[in-house]
Amino acid sequence: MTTGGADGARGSKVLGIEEAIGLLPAHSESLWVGGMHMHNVPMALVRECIRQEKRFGTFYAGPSSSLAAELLMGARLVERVVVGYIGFEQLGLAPVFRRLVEKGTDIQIIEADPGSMLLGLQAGMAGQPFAPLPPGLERTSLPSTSPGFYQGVSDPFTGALGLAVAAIKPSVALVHCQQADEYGNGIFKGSMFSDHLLALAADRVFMQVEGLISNDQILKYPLQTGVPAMRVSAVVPVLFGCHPCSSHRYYNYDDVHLRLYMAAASSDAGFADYVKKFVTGPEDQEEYMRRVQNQDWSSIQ
Amino acid sequence: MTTGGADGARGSKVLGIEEAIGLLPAHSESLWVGGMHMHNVPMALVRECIRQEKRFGTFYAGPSSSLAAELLMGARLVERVVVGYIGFEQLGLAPVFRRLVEKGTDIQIIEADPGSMLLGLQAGMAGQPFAPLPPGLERTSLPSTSPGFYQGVSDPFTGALGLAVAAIKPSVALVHCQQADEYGNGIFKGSMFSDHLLALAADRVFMQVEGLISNDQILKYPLQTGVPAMRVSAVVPVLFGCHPCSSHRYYNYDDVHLRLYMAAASSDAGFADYVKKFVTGPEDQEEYMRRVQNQDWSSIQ
Amino acid sequence: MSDDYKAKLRAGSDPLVFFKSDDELERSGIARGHIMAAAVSHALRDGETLFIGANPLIPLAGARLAQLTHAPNLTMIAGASGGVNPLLDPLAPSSGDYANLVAEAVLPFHEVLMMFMGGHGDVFFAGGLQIDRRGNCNLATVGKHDMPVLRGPGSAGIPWASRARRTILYTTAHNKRVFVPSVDFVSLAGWPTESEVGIVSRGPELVITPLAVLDFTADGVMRLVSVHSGVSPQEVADNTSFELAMPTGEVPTTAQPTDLEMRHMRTFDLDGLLSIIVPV
Amino acid sequence: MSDDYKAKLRAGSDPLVFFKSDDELERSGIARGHIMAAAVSHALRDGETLFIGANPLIPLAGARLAQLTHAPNLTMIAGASGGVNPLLDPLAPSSGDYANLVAEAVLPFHEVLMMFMGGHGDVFFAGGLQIDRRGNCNLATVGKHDMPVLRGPGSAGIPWASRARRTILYTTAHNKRVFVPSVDFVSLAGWPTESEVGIVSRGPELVITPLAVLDFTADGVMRLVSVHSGVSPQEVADNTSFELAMPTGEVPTTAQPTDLEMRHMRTFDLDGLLSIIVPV
Repeated sequence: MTTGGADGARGSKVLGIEEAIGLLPAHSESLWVGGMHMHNVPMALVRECIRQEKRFGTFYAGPSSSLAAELLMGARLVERVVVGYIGFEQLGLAPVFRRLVEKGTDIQIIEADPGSMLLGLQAGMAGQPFAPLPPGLERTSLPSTSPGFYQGVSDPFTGALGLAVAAIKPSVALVHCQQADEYGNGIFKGSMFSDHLLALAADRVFMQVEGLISNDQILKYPLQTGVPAMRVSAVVPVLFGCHPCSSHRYYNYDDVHLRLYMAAASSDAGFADYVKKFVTGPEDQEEYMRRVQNQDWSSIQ
Repeated sequence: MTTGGADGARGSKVLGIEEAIGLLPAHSESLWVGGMHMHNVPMALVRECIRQEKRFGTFYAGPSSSLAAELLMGARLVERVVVGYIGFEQLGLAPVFRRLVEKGTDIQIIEADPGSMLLGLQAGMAGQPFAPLPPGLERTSLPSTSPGFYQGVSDPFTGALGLAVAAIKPSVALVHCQQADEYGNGIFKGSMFSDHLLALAADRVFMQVEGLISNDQILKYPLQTGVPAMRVSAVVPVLFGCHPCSSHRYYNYDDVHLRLYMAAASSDAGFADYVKKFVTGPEDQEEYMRRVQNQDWSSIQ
Repeated sequence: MSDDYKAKLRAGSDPLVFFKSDDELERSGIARGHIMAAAVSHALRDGETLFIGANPLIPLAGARLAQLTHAPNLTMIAGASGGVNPLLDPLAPSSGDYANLVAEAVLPFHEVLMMFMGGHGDVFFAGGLQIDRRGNCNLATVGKHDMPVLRGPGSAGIPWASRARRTILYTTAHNKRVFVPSVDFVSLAGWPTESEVGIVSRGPELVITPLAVLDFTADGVMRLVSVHSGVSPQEVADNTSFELAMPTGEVPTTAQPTDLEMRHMRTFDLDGLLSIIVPV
Repeated sequence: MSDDYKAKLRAGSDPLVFFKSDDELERSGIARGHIMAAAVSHALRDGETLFIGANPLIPLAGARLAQLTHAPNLTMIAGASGGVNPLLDPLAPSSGDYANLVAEAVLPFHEVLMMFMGGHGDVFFAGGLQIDRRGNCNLATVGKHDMPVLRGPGSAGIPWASRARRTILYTTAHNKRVFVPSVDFVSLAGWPTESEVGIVSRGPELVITPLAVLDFTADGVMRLVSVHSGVSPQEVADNTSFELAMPTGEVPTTAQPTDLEMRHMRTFDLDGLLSIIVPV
């Protein structure tokens, strides 16, 4: 149930980025960030979470998380990470994730897989308590490595033994749509990845958009609405808000920036410098993009 | 895995209606017909199944089936029916279904509900053996009435008791898209109801369309493709093929015909006359539409 | 096939107009349908999310009326069609009607139902072939289940009513066959009886009929709230085959739709569908 | 932000070109990437459905090549993007690239993965940080799981490989760190060992590397099938830290792409990405 707006008028959900993330409590139970690999990741919202030091119990790194997982883990804002995939695909491995785990970290790592995570999310969306898994995982190391995530269950119809995961209902989802109206009807102009399902499942959805369109525009072709407004708590317009990730049909990922990030973040000091320069340093997105564009990495170890 | 076409050329799946339904064995394990209420129901394919006397073990009447269920049950081509909803919404109850059940029938009636059926279908699509249900059904008559359909299961994570249904993977699905290319890339120009999920879950999908479009047209806006070709066994262009049901954006349901059907089918003789005149009688869809249009119901009791 | 017939099909036809009399098409007055829709509207709160299933005229009209008056932030999902916040351009009799796609989003039906089962609904609308004094509803079979005297369509989405915060029942038929002491099949579970110790489920909150508005006592017994204009409490009692709890004092009359509400309803009920709902 | 920078981002950039040398950009010759893609193509059968995940260059190129030559009825799904039968306009290095949406359909990723888990895939492509002699793959951790010497990205979709009829492994790195006797973590289960009595699962069918094509014996042991042009069997052995089964007779050379195949690949590999895959 959402309300808003002056008496008699439908309330706009458009908020500034600081105000939107400011709605989150200091500590939320869980977080799932939309997009996949280096695509459609709402990075401006992620950076603002770090600026405001919002903490999360469980971070779902799936189906594939790149810079969002890196920054949140590096900033020590997450207590445990359910790992489907954390990396930069063809660009390489995730340096902060690597260093934390290889040197030992108090962040709890739950080794999982994106298929099971998405079945859990689907179950969470539909109110099912858990999701039985298809056969196939039994011979991998996953069930024995993560016995709390994967549990045995017997099929009540056949008696066959199998595995199951608990329903996943993230308390917070950050998603990126290319366009939305002020009420939160969001449009994916390219792939929707798993973000439609995520937006239907999560308790609270914060939506970053490249730009606003009118509600009239939404009404003209409702078949392309990928996220219905009823699921959205806030709409945050941010130009180039996915940078250095892509926003389908708007811009590609910035491989230069990403590679330089990966090089910098291979040391604790370099990561700290990167965060200072590109995350906590810039007072707003405009200043962030100015720094990106200057490409002055000399201050970073 | 589908093949077809001359060596070196991609095979067209476009078939005449007789040829397409002729691909079905005399008896299939199960059938799910797409559309909902009186909308997007591939009636021409259903009528052809009756003409060719194709038999089906289980018919899934959900989320809501109207004339398709009536004709298949009335023609005694189904052995058991899983009932989510069979009726004509605001037009009234289903006369054949009523008469069969109220007078006693050897068709097995499995009292179910569309929500559980769709969770079963979703599980079938994803290869899950069964679908746990959200809490809520326990106080209804459904679990005790249909103990084979609803089974108790205990949540392996919490130990809580609940209900579950087995995965549903129809061996045959009949669906209607407004448009498709010759390979079976189908477009829903209006609601897709549950047909996208159905097409992903079923073993074999037969698609009825209002008309063919080129593959180039599909490539121009792939975001609107509702059924990917890989899931489709045959594409059958039939003008007004959903009649007397609607085809979204093409034509509405024919309430005149449906009401006259409901009146006629309130007796065994009237139903037999209807079938003779409108199902087995017409040699093709053109002749069917001629008879519809003449509106001469005098031969029907 | 003639072009005329094609044109008729293409244009669509209003299935209710088919059996409408001239009298029924008279639109100037306030009909029972308008009173019921207004009662729905008054029962809704701003910001709520509504799931509306088959036979949607009354809840669709009521929800849209609420959006246009006191609840601009209300979300309604038009069942089968998947249309979210349809403008009712125009109000159409089938839940799966293409008219419901003049809307803000169109969701696949399985997602609509799964979202509802997932607990995303504030308000759910339901009805039944039978409705009993504890709010149980039956859409399956009247009489014995294996050899019923009336085979209904099946339970549709209503078994999941308890997944919504509150359920509003509505019916266009207020008579003794519908309002029975105890349903023969529970498609939707009402208020727990005294014997169901420990069950904390709530039953439906409100019942809106062509004669009256009813709710439930704290003990879960159906209670008359108000009678529509021109209907006496006795008429309601005569058409209900169990004893209703009564309000204290005189039974009030259900609020008549205001001129503004009637104007709003006429903007979307272009075919006068709300005018032809008569008590049966 | 300058318009120049905006334009650069809007136009997109090829992340591999960034580190390309002039030499690598030379396109005239047949590179290892072309041989690998052609080997993929030759392994595919008309009418099959393929699921392709992260780091998709080789399988995407091979599958498209197959469509353009001997397998016009092949369906390929470009992993993250959800693109079904992308034209590779052009071939792009990230599986989630917008370029993959010049396609016949775009499915939400969760449906892609669920369809695959549901058994709709004929062929699945996978790889690993480690691949062992029974075809087990590891994408999680090298060394002890709780304090690894190398933390990989995680298992991605590969634990579900057995849901496809057959699995083809590919890697752009053929060296002793990748080809190990036994993986430290099983992300994808290979052929059963002698001790796994009663397990009927099949392991991967084929392994395509920058040096060679390999398959598995009936006992489930990795076997050399052919070496690429310019590669000796000894070079393969030197870069594999376990003993490979060997074919009977002389080790053949992997088929070089034909002129026609090279022409096809150049129509979609506009950035010459296949030319810069070199053995590491």
